[in-house]
Amino acid sequence: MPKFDKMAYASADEMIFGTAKNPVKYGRDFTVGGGYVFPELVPHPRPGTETTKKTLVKEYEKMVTDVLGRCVAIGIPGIQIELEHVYQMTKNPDWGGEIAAATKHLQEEYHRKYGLKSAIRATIADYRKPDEEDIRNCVALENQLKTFETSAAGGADNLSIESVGGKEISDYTIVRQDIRGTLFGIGVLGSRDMEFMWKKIVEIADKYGVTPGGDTDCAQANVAMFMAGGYQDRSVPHTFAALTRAISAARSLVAYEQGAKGPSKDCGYEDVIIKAITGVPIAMEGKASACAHSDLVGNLIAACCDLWSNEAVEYHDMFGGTTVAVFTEILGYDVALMNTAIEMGQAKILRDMMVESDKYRDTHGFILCPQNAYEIGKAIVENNTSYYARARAAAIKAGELMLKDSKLQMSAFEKESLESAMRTLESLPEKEEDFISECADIYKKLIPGFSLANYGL
Amino acid sequence: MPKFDKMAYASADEMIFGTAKNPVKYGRDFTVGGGYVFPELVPHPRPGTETTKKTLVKEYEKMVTDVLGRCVAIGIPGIQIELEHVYQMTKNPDWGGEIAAATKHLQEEYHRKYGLKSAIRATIADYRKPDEEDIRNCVALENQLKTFETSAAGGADNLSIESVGGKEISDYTIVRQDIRGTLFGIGVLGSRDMEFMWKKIVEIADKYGVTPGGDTDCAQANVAMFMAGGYQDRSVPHTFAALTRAISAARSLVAYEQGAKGPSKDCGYEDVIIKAITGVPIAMEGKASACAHSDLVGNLIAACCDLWSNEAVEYHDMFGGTTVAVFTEILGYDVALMNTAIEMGQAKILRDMMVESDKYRDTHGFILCPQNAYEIGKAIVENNTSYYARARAAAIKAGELMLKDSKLQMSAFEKESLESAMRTLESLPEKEEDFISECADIYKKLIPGFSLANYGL
Amino acid sequence: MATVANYSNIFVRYDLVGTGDAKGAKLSSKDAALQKVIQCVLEGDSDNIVDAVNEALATKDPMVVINEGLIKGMNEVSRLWDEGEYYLPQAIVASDAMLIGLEICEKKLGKSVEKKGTVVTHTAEGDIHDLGQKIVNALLRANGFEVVDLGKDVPVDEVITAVKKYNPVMVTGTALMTTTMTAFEKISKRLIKEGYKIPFVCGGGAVSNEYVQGYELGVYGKDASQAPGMASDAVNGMDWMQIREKWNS
Amino acid sequence: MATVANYSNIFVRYDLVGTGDAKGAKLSSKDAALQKVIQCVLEGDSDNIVDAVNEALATKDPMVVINEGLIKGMNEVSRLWDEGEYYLPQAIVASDAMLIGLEICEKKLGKSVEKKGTVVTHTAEGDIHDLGQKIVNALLRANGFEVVDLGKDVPVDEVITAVKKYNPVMVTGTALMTTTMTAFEKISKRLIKEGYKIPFVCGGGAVSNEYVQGYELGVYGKDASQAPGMASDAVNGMDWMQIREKWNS
Ligand SMILES: [Zn+2]
Ligand SMILES: [Zn+2]
Ligand SMILES: [Zn+2]
Repeated sequence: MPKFDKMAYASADEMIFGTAKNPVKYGRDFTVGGGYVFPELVPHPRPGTETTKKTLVKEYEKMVTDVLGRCVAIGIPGIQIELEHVYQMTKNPDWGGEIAAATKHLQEEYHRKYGLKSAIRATIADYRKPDEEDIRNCVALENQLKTFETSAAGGADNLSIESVGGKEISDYTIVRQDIRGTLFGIGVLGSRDMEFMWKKIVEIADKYGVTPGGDTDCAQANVAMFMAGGYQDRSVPHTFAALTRAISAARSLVAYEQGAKGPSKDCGYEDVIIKAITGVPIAMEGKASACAHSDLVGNLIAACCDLWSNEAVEYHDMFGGTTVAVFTEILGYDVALMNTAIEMGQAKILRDMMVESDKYRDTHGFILCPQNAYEIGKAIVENNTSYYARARAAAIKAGELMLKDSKLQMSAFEKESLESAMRTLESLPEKEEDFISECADIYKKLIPGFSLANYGL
Repeated sequence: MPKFDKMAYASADEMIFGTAKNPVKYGRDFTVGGGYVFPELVPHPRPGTETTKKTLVKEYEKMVTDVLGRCVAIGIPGIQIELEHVYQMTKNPDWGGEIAAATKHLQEEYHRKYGLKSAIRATIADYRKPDEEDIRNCVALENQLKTFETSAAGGADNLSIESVGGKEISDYTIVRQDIRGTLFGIGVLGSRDMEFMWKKIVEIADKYGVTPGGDTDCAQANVAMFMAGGYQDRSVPHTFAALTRAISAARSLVAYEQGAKGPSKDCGYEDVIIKAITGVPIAMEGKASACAHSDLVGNLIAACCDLWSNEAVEYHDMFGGTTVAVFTEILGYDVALMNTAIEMGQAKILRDMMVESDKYRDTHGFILCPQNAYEIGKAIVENNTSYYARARAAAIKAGELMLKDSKLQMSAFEKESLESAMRTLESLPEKEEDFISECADIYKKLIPGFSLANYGL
Repeated sequence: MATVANYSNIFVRYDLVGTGDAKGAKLSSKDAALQKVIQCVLEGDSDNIVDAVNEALATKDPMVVINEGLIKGMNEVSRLWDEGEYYLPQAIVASDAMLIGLEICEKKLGKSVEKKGTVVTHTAEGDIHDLGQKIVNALLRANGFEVVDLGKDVPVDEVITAVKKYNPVMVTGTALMTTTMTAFEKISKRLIKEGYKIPFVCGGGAVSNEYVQGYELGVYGKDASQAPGMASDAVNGMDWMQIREKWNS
Repeated sequence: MATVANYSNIFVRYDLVGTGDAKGAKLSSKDAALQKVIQCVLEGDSDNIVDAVNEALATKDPMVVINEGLIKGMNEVSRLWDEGEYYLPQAIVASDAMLIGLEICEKKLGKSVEKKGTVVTHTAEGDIHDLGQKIVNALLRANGFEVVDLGKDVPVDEVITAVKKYNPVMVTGTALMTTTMTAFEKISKRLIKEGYKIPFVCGGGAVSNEYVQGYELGVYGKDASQAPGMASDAVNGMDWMQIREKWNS
C-alpha cells in the first residue's frame, strides 16, 4: 500500500543537483547527495566474455582498472561503479559475488594509494517471466535473491534492480497506445510486484549492512520512451510516452516505501519526481549516456541529479583509450562543471540553464523539469489511497500540464493521442478494485499466460 | 614576418563562447562566431575502408548520414562536419574531392528537407617529410595543393591543415626537454613553413570562393601535451608542455596573418590566445573529445569556443547508435547548454564555471584560461619584431604566469623543469638571426636530414 | 530567473517541419460491406470487425472478403505507416483487427488461406525482453506469413529443431544484450552445418549491423517494420547475401 | 565574479599525492673515474661524457668502462624511471650520453660489443609521425640491442626484406592512424608465410590492444618503454604468444 503522503521538498526551486534531503553514505568515503555530484560509470563486458566466470571476472577487472585509472589521471574526486548484471552474473550467484569482490579490491587499492573515493552498485538482472511462470516462486527469483546476497557479501555497497512486474501487460499495451492497460501494467501490477520484491531486497541489505538502492521502470517507461525515440520516429507517440513516465513514478516509488534508501537507478527518468517526494539522492543519465541510447532530455535531466551516469558502455578501444575510460572522463568533466557551480554559489543558475535547454524540446523533458515533476509528485502524494489512484493521478496531472503550457508544441497527431488518452484516463473507475477487475477481464483474454496470482490478486 | 600588433579584444572578460569579433559565414545558413555555438563533428573511417575510393566514399556517406540524422532526431540547429583527411584522401586528390561532394550532397538534402544548417571543413593531410625531402617542392606538397583544389571544388566550405614544418626538430627536442630547440622548431621553423604554406592555401581558397580556415600545432604542441598526459604520466613535464603551447600560439597565428579567416582547427588548443589577438572564431575540443584523447582542460577549453568538436571518432556501433551519431548527440547537448546560457543572458557565468573547473587542474588549463591567454597574446603582439621574438615572449610570459600564481600547484620536479626552461629562455640571444645561426649549428649535427633550405634559410 | 525568449537557437523542432498536410486514407471500396471491413482494419477496430466481416460474408465469398477487404485495408495501413501518417500502434491494432477478420473468413472457408511462407522467430537465450519479437510476429502475420513463435529465452537447439521441423523461408532472432546475442553466431553455424542457407535476421537492443555482418546468413534487422519486406524477398528467391546487400548496405 | 574557495570537490591533484620523498640515484662507484662516467649517464650529459670516458679509458679496459660505468649508469636510469623519479626526457638524454660513451669505448676496443640481438623498427606506410619509433630506437639501443631503423612511411615489402636480411629477434611497427595500421596485418601474414614466427610489436597513436590481438605474431606495445623488456623476453626464448600473454593480458 502507498505510504508517502507528503513532499520532501517545500518547492521545486529547492531541488538541485548534488544535494538530497536524505544523503546516503557508503563505500570508501563516498557520500551521495551530500553536496556534490559524482559520476556513476557503468561498464558492459564484451560479448564472448560471458562464457565463463574466469573470463568475465577478468573482463571486469580490466574495465574497473581503466575507470579508476582515468579518475586519477585527470583528478576526478570519486566515482561509483555500477555492476549492471548480464544475465549470467545473476543466474550464477557466485559470478556476481566474485565480480563485486574483484571490483572492491581494486577500489580499495586506489583509495589507499590515491585517496580516490568510490563505491559499488550491484544491479541484479530480473529475468523472471511473468507470462510463463510463477514469479513469486521460481528458480529465477531464487537465483536473484541469492545473487543479492553474494553481491552484498562480495562488496557491493548498493543493491538495485530493474524489476519487470507487469511487463507482460505493458509490452502489449504500449505498442497499441492503450493507456488503460499501461496504467494497469505499471501502476498496479508493477507496484505490487515491487512491494513483493523490495521487502525481500531490503531484508537482504539489512542482513549484510549494505544499502538498498533503488529500482527503475526501465522495462516499461523506458520501453515507451525509447520507442517514442527522436523527432522522426513513428513508433509510440511522445505524449503517450510522457504519460507512461508519469505513471512509472508512482510505481518506482514503492522501493522507497519498502525501505530503499537510494541513490536511485540511473535509467529511472522518473526519479526527479521521486526525489521531490522522498528526498533520496538520485542517479540520472542524459547526454553522456548517448553511448547507450538517444534521448531528448540530455541536459535537463541533470538538473537534480546526485550521481551522473553513462547508462552502459560496451568495453572497446577508442583512440582516446577504452570506452569505459573515455566515458569516465566525459562524466567526470560534466560533474566537475556542476561541482564548480556549487562551489561558486551558482548551482541554481546552471540548473536553470540545463532545464531551459530541454524543457520544450519534447514532452518527456517537459514533464520532468523540476517544476512539473514537483507537481506530478504532489498529485501522487495527494492521491495515496491506492497504487492505482496515485498512478492515475500522476498521468492525469502530466497530461494537464502538457495541454496547458502553450510553449510546448505538439503535432496534431501527438495532441490527438494525448487527448484520447486523457479521455480514457478520466473515464476509468474511481476504485482500484473496480479497475483491477475490469482490466483482469480484458487482458486475461488478450495476453496468453497473464496471471493475477503473480501479483497476489 | 609578423603582422598582428594589437589585440582584437580590449580585455579577456570580453571573450566568450559563441561570439567572435570577426564571424565567418558559409555553407548552408551557417555562421560561426555570430552569437551561437555549433558542434563540429569529426568522423573517422574504419580501417580497411581506405583501400579503395569506392569503399571510402561509401563509408563517409554512411557516417555523414548518421550525423545529420541524429541532428534532426534531437533538434540540433546546425552542424559543421570536418573531413579530416586520412592520408589516402590527400594522396589521391580525387578522393578528397569526391568525399567533399558526397558530404555536400547529403547536407543539402537535409537543409532542403528540414532546414538543418550545415557546413564542411576539409582538413588536408600534411604528409611532407621535412627531414627527408624538399618540403617546398615535393610530390606530397603537389598532391596537398591539388587536394585543396578538389576539396574546394567538391564542396568544402573551409580549408584547413595541420602543417608539420619544424617537426623534425621538435620531435627531437620535446622528448629531451630542450626548450631552445622546441622554440626553434615551432616558433621559427614552424612559423616560416606556415607562411609559405598559407600563402598558397589562401590563394586556392580565393580562387574557389571558399574560406581559408586555420592551422593547428597538432604535430608539435599537441605531441608535448599528449605526452605530458595525465597526472601519472612521466613522459614530458606538464610545465614544459605548457611552454610549448604558448610558443605554438605565436606560430599558428601565421595562418591568419596570411589571410586565413577561421574558424580555427579544433585541436589547436592555442586558439584561445589567437582569438584574443585576431578576433577570428575558433573551434575547440575538450571533454567530448575524450573519444580521441584524454586532457586536463575538458571544460575550460570551451570558454571561448565558437565550434565545439569531438576531435575524431572512428566509425563503429555502440548501444546508442554509431559512434558518430553518439558524439553528435553529446556535442549537441553541450552546445545547447551554452546557447541556452547565451539566450538567458548568462553566458559569462557559465564561461566562468568552465574556467574554474580546470584553471588549477593543470598548467595547460592555467595558461589557456581567458585571462592568462590574453596576457600571452599581449606578449606576442608587443614583441612582433620577429617570429622568434614573439614566440619566445609568449613562452616567457607563460612561465612567469605559472610561477607567480600560488594557487597553481606543481611538484618539485615540475617546478624545477619550468625554472630550468625559463633560465634557458632568458639566456637566448635577442636577435632572431643570432638564434637561428646558433640553432642551425646545434641541430644540423644532431638531426640527420635537417635542412635550413626547407625554411627559406 | 532569467528566461528564454527564443528557443530556436537552442533546439529546432524538426518533428513539426512540414507537418499539417495530413493525407489520411485514400482507399475506399464501392461495396458498402467491404468498405466497413476496410474501415475496421484502418481504424484497428477489433470490436466491430467481427460484425463487419460476418456481414460481408453474408453476400460474398470469403476469399473476396479477405482480398478485397482485409488485405486491401492492411496494405493501405502499410502505406500510411510508410508515409509517416500512422504510427506503429495504428499498424499493430490494424493487424490485430485484420487477423480477427481473417480467422472468421478462414472458418467459413473451412481451411486456412495459403500463407506466403513460414518464418521462425525467437528471442535469445537469457533475454526475457521479447517485445521486438512480438512486433515482428504481428507484422509478419498481418502480411500473410505463417509465424512459428518460439518465444523468449530460447536455447540454440530449439531454434535448430524448429527450422528442421517447419522448413521456414527465414529465421529471426531478437536480443537486447550483446552478451546474449552471441548465441546468434552459434545458430548461424549450426544452420549452415545442417544445410539451411536461409536468411537469419537479427535485431533488437544492442544488436548492430557491424556484429551481424560478422557471421554467415546474418542479416541485420534495424527495425521490426522491415521483417515483412525481408521475408517477401526470401519468398521471391533472393538468397541471404542478396537480402543482406539490399537491406544492410 | 564568484570565486572558488576550495577546489578539492572539483578536482584532486593526484599527481601531488605522495610526492616529496624524492629518492634520487642510489648508485655510486668507488672508482672516481667510473663514478664520473656514471654521473654523466645519470645526468644525460652528452657534452662531458667524452672526457669522462676517455679519462676512464686511460687506466681501464674498455669492457670495464662499458660494464661498470655506462651500463651500470643506464640501469640506474631505468630504475629511476620505473620508480617515477625520472621522466622520459631524463631517460632519453641518458641514453644519448651512454651511446656516445659506448662509441668511444668500441673504437678503443677495435670492434663493436656484442649486442643482445637485433630489432627491426618502422613506422607504417602513410604515416610520417615517427616520434614513437624514435623513442623505441633510443631505448632499445641504450639497452644493448642493435636497431635496424627503417624510418617512417615504410611499405610492407621493405619490412619483409629487412627481416630476411637482418634476422631480428623482434620487429616493431608504429602507426598514428588506424587507416595506416592496416598494413600491420599484411606484415604479419607475410612474416608467417616466409616462416618468421617472431614477435611483431605494434603500437602508437590509434593502435589498440584489441586490434593487435586480431592477427598472429601481434603484440601490443602500449608504451615505448616496454620495448626493451619485450626484446629481452624474445632473446630469452619466449615466443610471440608467451610475450603477448605476458604483456597484453
Ligand atoms: Zn535500465
Ligand atoms: Zn542501466
Ligand atoms: Zn589534430
